[in-house]
Amino acid sequence: MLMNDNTNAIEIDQLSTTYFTEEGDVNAVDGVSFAVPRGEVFGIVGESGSGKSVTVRSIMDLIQPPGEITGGSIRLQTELKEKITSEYPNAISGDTVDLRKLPENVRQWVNGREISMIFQDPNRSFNKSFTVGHQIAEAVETNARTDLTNLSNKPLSDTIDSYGMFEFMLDSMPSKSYVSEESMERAIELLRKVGISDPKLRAEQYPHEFSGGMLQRAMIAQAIAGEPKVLIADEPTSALDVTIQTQILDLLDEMQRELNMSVILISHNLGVVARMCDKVGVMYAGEIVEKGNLTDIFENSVHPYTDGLINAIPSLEQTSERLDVIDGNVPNLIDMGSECRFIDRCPKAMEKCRTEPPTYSVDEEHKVSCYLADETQKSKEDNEIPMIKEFNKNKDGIKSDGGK
Amino acid sequence: MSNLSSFLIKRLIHSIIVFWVAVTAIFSLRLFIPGDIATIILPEDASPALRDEVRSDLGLDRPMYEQYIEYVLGLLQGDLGYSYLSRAPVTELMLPRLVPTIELAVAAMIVAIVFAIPFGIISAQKRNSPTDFTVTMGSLAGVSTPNFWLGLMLVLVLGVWFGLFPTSRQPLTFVSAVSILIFDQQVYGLIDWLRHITLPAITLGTYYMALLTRLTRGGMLDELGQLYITAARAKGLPNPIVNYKHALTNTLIPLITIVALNIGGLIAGSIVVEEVFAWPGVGNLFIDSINRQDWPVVQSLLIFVTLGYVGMNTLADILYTFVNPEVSYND
Amino acid sequence: MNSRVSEQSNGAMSSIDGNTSLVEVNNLKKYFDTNEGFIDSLIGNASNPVKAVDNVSFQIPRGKTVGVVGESGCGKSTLAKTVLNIVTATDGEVLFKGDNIFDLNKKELKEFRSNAQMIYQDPFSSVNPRMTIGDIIQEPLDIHNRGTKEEREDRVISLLERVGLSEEQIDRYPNEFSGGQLQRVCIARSLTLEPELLVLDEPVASLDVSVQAQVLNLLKDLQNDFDLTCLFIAHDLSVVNYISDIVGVMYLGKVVEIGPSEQVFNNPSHPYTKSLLNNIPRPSPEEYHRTIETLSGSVPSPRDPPSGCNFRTRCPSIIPPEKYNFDQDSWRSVASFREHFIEGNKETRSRLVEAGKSEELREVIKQRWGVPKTLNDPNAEAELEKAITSISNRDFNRAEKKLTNEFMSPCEIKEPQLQPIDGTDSTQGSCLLLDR
Amino acid sequence: MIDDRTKRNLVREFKQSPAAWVGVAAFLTVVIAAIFAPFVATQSPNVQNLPASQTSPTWAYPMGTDNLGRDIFSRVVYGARVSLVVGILAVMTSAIIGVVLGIVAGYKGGWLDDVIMRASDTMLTVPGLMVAITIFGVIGPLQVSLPDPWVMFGLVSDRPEVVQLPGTIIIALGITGWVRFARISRGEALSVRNEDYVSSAVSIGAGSIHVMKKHILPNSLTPIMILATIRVANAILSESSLAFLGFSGASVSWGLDIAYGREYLVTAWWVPLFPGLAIVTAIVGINLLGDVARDALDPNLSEGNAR
Repeated sequence: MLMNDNTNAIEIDQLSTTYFTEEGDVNAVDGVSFAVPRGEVFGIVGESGSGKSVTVRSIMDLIQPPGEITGGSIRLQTELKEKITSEYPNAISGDTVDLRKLPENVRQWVNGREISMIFQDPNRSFNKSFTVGHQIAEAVETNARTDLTNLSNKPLSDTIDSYGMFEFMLDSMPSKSYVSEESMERAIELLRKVGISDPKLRAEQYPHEFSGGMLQRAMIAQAIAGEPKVLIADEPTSALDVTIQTQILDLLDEMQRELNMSVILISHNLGVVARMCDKVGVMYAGEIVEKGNLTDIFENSVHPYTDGLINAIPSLEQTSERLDVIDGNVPNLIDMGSECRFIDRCPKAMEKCRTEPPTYSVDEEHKVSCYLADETQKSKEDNEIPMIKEFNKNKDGIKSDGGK
Repeated sequence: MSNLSSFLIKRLIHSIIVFWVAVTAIFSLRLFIPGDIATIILPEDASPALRDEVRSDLGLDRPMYEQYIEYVLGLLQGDLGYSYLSRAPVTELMLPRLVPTIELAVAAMIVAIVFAIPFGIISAQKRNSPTDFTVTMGSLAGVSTPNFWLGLMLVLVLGVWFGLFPTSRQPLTFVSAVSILIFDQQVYGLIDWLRHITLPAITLGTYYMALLTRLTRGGMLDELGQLYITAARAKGLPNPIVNYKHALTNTLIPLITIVALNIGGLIAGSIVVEEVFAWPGVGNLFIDSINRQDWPVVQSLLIFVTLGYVGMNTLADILYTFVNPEVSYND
Repeated sequence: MNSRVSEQSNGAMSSIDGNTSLVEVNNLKKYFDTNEGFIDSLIGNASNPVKAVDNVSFQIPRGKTVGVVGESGCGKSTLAKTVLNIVTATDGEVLFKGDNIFDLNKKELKEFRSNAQMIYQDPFSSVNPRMTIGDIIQEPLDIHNRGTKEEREDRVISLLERVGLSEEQIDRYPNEFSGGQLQRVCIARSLTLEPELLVLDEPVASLDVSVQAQVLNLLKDLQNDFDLTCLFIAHDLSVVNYISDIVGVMYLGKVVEIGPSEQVFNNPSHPYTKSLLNNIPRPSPEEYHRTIETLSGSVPSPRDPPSGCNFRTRCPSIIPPEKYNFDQDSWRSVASFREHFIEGNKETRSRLVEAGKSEELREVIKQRWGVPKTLNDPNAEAELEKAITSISNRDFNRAEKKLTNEFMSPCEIKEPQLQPIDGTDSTQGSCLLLDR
Repeated sequence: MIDDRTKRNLVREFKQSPAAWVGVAAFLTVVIAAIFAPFVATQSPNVQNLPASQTSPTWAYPMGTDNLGRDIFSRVVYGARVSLVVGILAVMTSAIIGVVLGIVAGYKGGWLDDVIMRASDTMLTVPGLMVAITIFGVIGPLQVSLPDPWVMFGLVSDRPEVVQLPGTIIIALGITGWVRFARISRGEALSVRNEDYVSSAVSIGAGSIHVMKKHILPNSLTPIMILATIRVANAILSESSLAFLGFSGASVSWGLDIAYGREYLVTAWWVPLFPGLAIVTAIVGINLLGDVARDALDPNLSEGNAR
C-alpha cells in the first residue's frame, strides 16, 4: 500500500538479502514489501529460518558479510528531506528518502535518530564493561552531537564525519569523556520514564546487576533516546517470563503512543502479535505469504501456512484431542526454484503451485500470495511487473497496490 | 566480609600454598644431586677427614627435615645460603645481575605490546584483506622462530653488515644512563643504553609480539561478532566508539591474565637471549651455576623465579577483578 | 489418554492408596549452598543456601501426566532432576512403586534408571555430536547390555520408524538434523528400555510452533502405546494444558496450587495462578490491547525469599491487617512505604528527613509510594500520622516499631500450607485467602 | 576415528586456504628428510673434509661447509631426525599422562582434582626450559642411541649406523608437558560434563568409565589435538634452545649446529643460517597443520543452512 498521502512512516519494497556462503547463495529475504503508517504497529510473524530477523536487520543496515542486501528499497518519511535532497537528489522518491541510495556514513547516522531497534536478549545487547547509564547516555550524546533539526548550514556528511579517530583519542582521556553531563542527566530521566525505580542509583550499576525485565526497560530507554520515527522490536519479550512480558509490552505500547512512533514487531508468538499489532505479515522461507489486519490473519486467513500456524498452538481454554499439524521442515533456502516455497508441506498443493503464485488482494488490506485466494473469492488479481509499478508511482503517484 | 575481600584473601592463601609447595619441590632437589657436595668442592686428593669437616660445616650431615626447616626459616629472613664455589652469599651474587634481566624483560614486553595491539586491531578490522594476511603470516613466523637464532641473525645483519647496533658487550644500566642525563645533562648515556638494549629486546620480544597479535586479533574478531556491537551500531554510534571503546576494552581484559601466565616463557627466553648477547643477567648466572654444580645458587634462582611468577599471577588476578566488573562481586 | 470425563471420578489426589500412584514425592527439599569450600569456612563465610526446591509433595498416578509450570527460577527443573535422583536431594523422599529411590544401592539404582528416563530442553546439546543417530538410540541397550547385537539393531530401527524418522538416517550425525528431528531421536532413546516413568524438562520450549505440535502429538500417541507415566516440566501453560491431566504451579521453590488441569486452568484459586493465566496473550483478535492487571516487580532472589508467603511482594490481593479496613490500593501503598522505609538505606531516609515538617513529608511519601493524603480508616490514619511525625523528628526506631506493629499483613507472618480447597474436587492451594 | 564429516571439512579447508598447502609442504619436507635422511643427505654428517672448510653454498655443498669441512646440508637433514623424534616422543608421553589425569580430574572432581590442579599450578610456576636445564644438571645427557634401520639393512653405506637422541631432553619435556595437557583436558571435561547428553547417559545408568570413554574423551579431542600440534612445535624450539645452550646429548642437532656456527657468524654466515631456517620451516609447517586440524575437527562447523 504505497499510499501517496504521506501517512506511511516507512515503506519497504521488494527488499532482498542474500548470504553468499560456500554451500551456495542463501536468499534469506526474497522480495519482501510492506508499509507501516505513522503511529501503527506492524507485526511480522514467522518461525526460525523464515528471515524475519534478517529483514529488520537489513532495514537497519546491520547485515555483515557474507550477507548483503541485493535489492529493493527502504523508503523513510523524514522532515530532513530538504537537507538530503540538496546533497543526495537521487535518494528522494516521492516525499520519502530511500535509505539504500544514501552513502554508508549517512545511512549509519540515520540509526538511532530516525529508526532505532531493541533486541531479544537484553543481557547480550549491553556491553558488560560499562554501566547501563553510561551506555544510554552514549545514545543521547550521539544524537545531540549531530542534531540537525537546527539545520546548520554545514553539509550533512561533514557534520556526520565530524567524529573520527582523533576526536576519539581526545575523548578517551580520563579528564574528557565522550558522554557529557547533560547526556547523563537525560539518560537518568529516560530510565525514570521507562519505570525503573531510583534511576540515579541504577544508572551507576552494570548490566549483570539488572534483572531481565529491568534490562529490557533500559534497552527501550536507550532506543527512544533520539526520539525515532520508527522503532523495530526483534522478539522483545521472548527471553522473558510471562508476567514480565506483559509489563514490557505495556511499556512498549505506552512509549509508542507517547512518541507517536511506528513500530515493527518481530515475534514467533502469535499471542504477543495479537496483543500489540494493528497489521500482521506472516513470513515463510524469506517471503511474506500473507498480510492483513488481525481478523484477516486470525479468523479468515487464506494461506494454508497461516492456518497451520494458528491451529498448531494448543489453546488455553479447551483441550483438543490432537493438534492439526504441518508436516515436514523449513526448506533449505539455497537456490530456491520458482515454485511456491510451501509446496512440499502444503496439504492443498496444486499443479499450478509449481509457478510462483502472484499476490492477490482479498480486500484493501488483506493480501495473500497463494492460488487458493484465486480459487476461493476470485479476488482482483494483481500481478503488475515491478518495473512498471515503479514507473507509475513516480509519474503521477496514483494509488497502486502491489508487492507480496 | 564483603565479597571482594574474601576473594582477595582466598587468592592470597592459594598463592602462598602454591609457593610453599614449589619451594619444597626445589629443596628436594638436594636428594637427587649426584655424588657428594664435598667431592665437588674439594680437589680429588682431599682427605676424607677434610671432606667430613666440610660436610658438617655445611650442615649436610644433619637429618633431612632439620635441614629443610633451617632452609625455610633462612628463606623467610632472605638468607639464600652460600655459593659452594665462591663461598659468597648467594644474594650478593644474584642482586647485581637482577637489574639487567628485569630491564631486558620489561623492554621486551614493551616492544611486544607496542606492536602487537595495533597489528591485532588492524588485522581484525580489515579481515581477509592483504594487511590481515601479512599480519597473520608475520605473527605465524614470529611464533615459529627460535629466539637465539633470530638474535644471531639480527646481530649479523643489523650489527655486522649495517653496523647500526653495537655488538660489544658492556651496556650501562638504565639507572646510570638516566642519572647521566639528569646530572650532567648528557643524553649520550641514554642513547648508548638504547643502542645496546634494542637488539636483545627485539629478539626476546618477537615471540611475545607474535603471540599477543594472534590473541588480540582473535579476541577482537570474537567481540565484533557479539550482539552488543550490533546494538551499538543500531544506536548510531560512530565507528571509532563501536570498534575501539566497546570492542577493544572487552578484548584487552582477558589479555591481562594471559600475559601474566606467559611471564614464565619470558624468563625462559631471557636465559637463551642473555647467552646470545652475553647479557650480564640472571640467566647467565643460572647456566654457569648448573654447569659448575653450584646448587645453592641454582635453587635460589629457581625460588626467585617462582616468587616472581606467583607474584605476577596474583597481581594479574586482582587487576582482572578491578577491570572486569562482573567478576569482583560474585566470584 | 483416556478422555478427561472418566478421570474426574477417581480424583488424582483423593485416592491415596499406593497402587494407583506410580511415584509419590513427600516433603522434597533441595538447597544449593554456594559457600561451602574449604577456604570459605576458613574465613567464616556464612552459608545461606538457595532454596531451589522447598518442601514439595505430590503424587503421579500411573498412566497419567503431571505437568509442573512456573516462571524461571521457581525450581521446576531442579525438581525434575531431584525426582530422578540425578541431583541428590537435601531432604524428603521419592517413592517409586512404594520404595524410596534415595535408599537404593548401586545395582537397584541402575535398575530404577532403566525404568525412569529423562528428556531435556535443548535437543542439540542432549545428543553426542560425535555419535551416529543409531548409536545414540542404541546406547541404553549397550549400557544395560540387553539382547544380542541384531536384536538391538532391530529395536533401534523399529523405534526410529515409530518416532517418524527413516532407517537410512541411522548412520547420519546430529548436525545434519533439525531441532524437531533431534528431539524425536531423544524420545526414541528414552523408550529403548521401555521405561514406566518419563520425566520431560521443557521438551518443546526451544522448538518452533509447527514442530512443537508434531512432537506433542507424538508424545501423546507414545504415552498410550507404551503406557507411560509422565512428569512434564514447562513454562508455556497452553502446552501443559494440552498434554497433562494434573497440573502443579510452582513459585520460588514451593507448589502454590496443584489439581486436575481442567480445574486449575478454568477456575484457578491461587492469586499467582490467576495472574499467570491472565497474563498469557491469546492468539485471537480479541487480545488486541486487552487490559491485563500486571504483577508488579520481578521474582525475588531465592537466596533470601520474602518472609511468610513468598508471593506477598507481588500479590495483587495481599491481606490487610485485621484491625483496619483498607481498600487494596491504599493498603499496598502503605505496605510498600513501610517495607522501603525499614530496609531502606540512609539515602532514602535522609531524603525523607529533608522534606521537613510532616505535611511536606506526607506529600513526598504520597508522591513516592502513592500513600493517599488521608486514609479512609480513621485510627489507621492516626497511627500513620504518629509514625510520620517521629520520622520528621528523626526518631527512626520509634517510627520503625510503630509501622511494624500497626501495619503488618498476616501474609508476612504466617507461611501458608498446601491444603485442599473446598468447592473443588482434589485441588490443593497454599494461600491464606483460601482458608477464610 | 576420522568420520566422513571431518573428511568433508578437510577437503573444503584445502580447497580454500593456500596456507593449508604451505603447511603440508613444509611439514612433509621435514618428515621425508627425517625418515630418508641417509638417502637425502649427500654425505655423512660427521665426515670432515678440511680442504673444503668454510666454502660458501655451491652445487657440491648446497648449504656450504663448516670450518671442519662438514657438509651443512647433510647435518641439517640428519638434524631433522632428532628434532622430529624428540618433538613427537615428548608430546606423546606428556599427552598420555596429561589427558588421562585431566579427564579423570575434570569428570570425577573431588580430592583427585585438587591434587592434580595444585601439582600443575606448582609445575607452571617454573618455566619448562629452566626445569629441563636443572634436570640436565642432575642426571646429565643420558644419550640414547637407536640403530638406523636403513643402514642396518645395508640399503645404504657410509652413513652413521646410529642415531643419537638427547634422552634428558625427552624426559624433561615429557615431565613439564603433561601439565598443559592436564589443564586443557580438565577444562574440557568440566564443560562437557555439564552437557545434557552426559547427564542423560548418567540418568540411563551409565558408569563413569563408560561416560568418560564414550562421551567425555571424544568431545574433548579437538582442543587436545590443537594443543598437541602447539606442543610439538614448542618441543622442537626447546630442544634446539637446550642444544644451543649445550645441554643436549645428541651428536647432530639444529640447535647444536647454530651454537657451533656462532663463532663463524661473520666469516661463514651460512653455518648458523641454514639450521635456523630448518627450524622455522618445521614449526611453521606444524602450526599451519594445527590450524587446519582445528577447523576440520570442529563439529558444528558444517553446512547447516542460514538459520
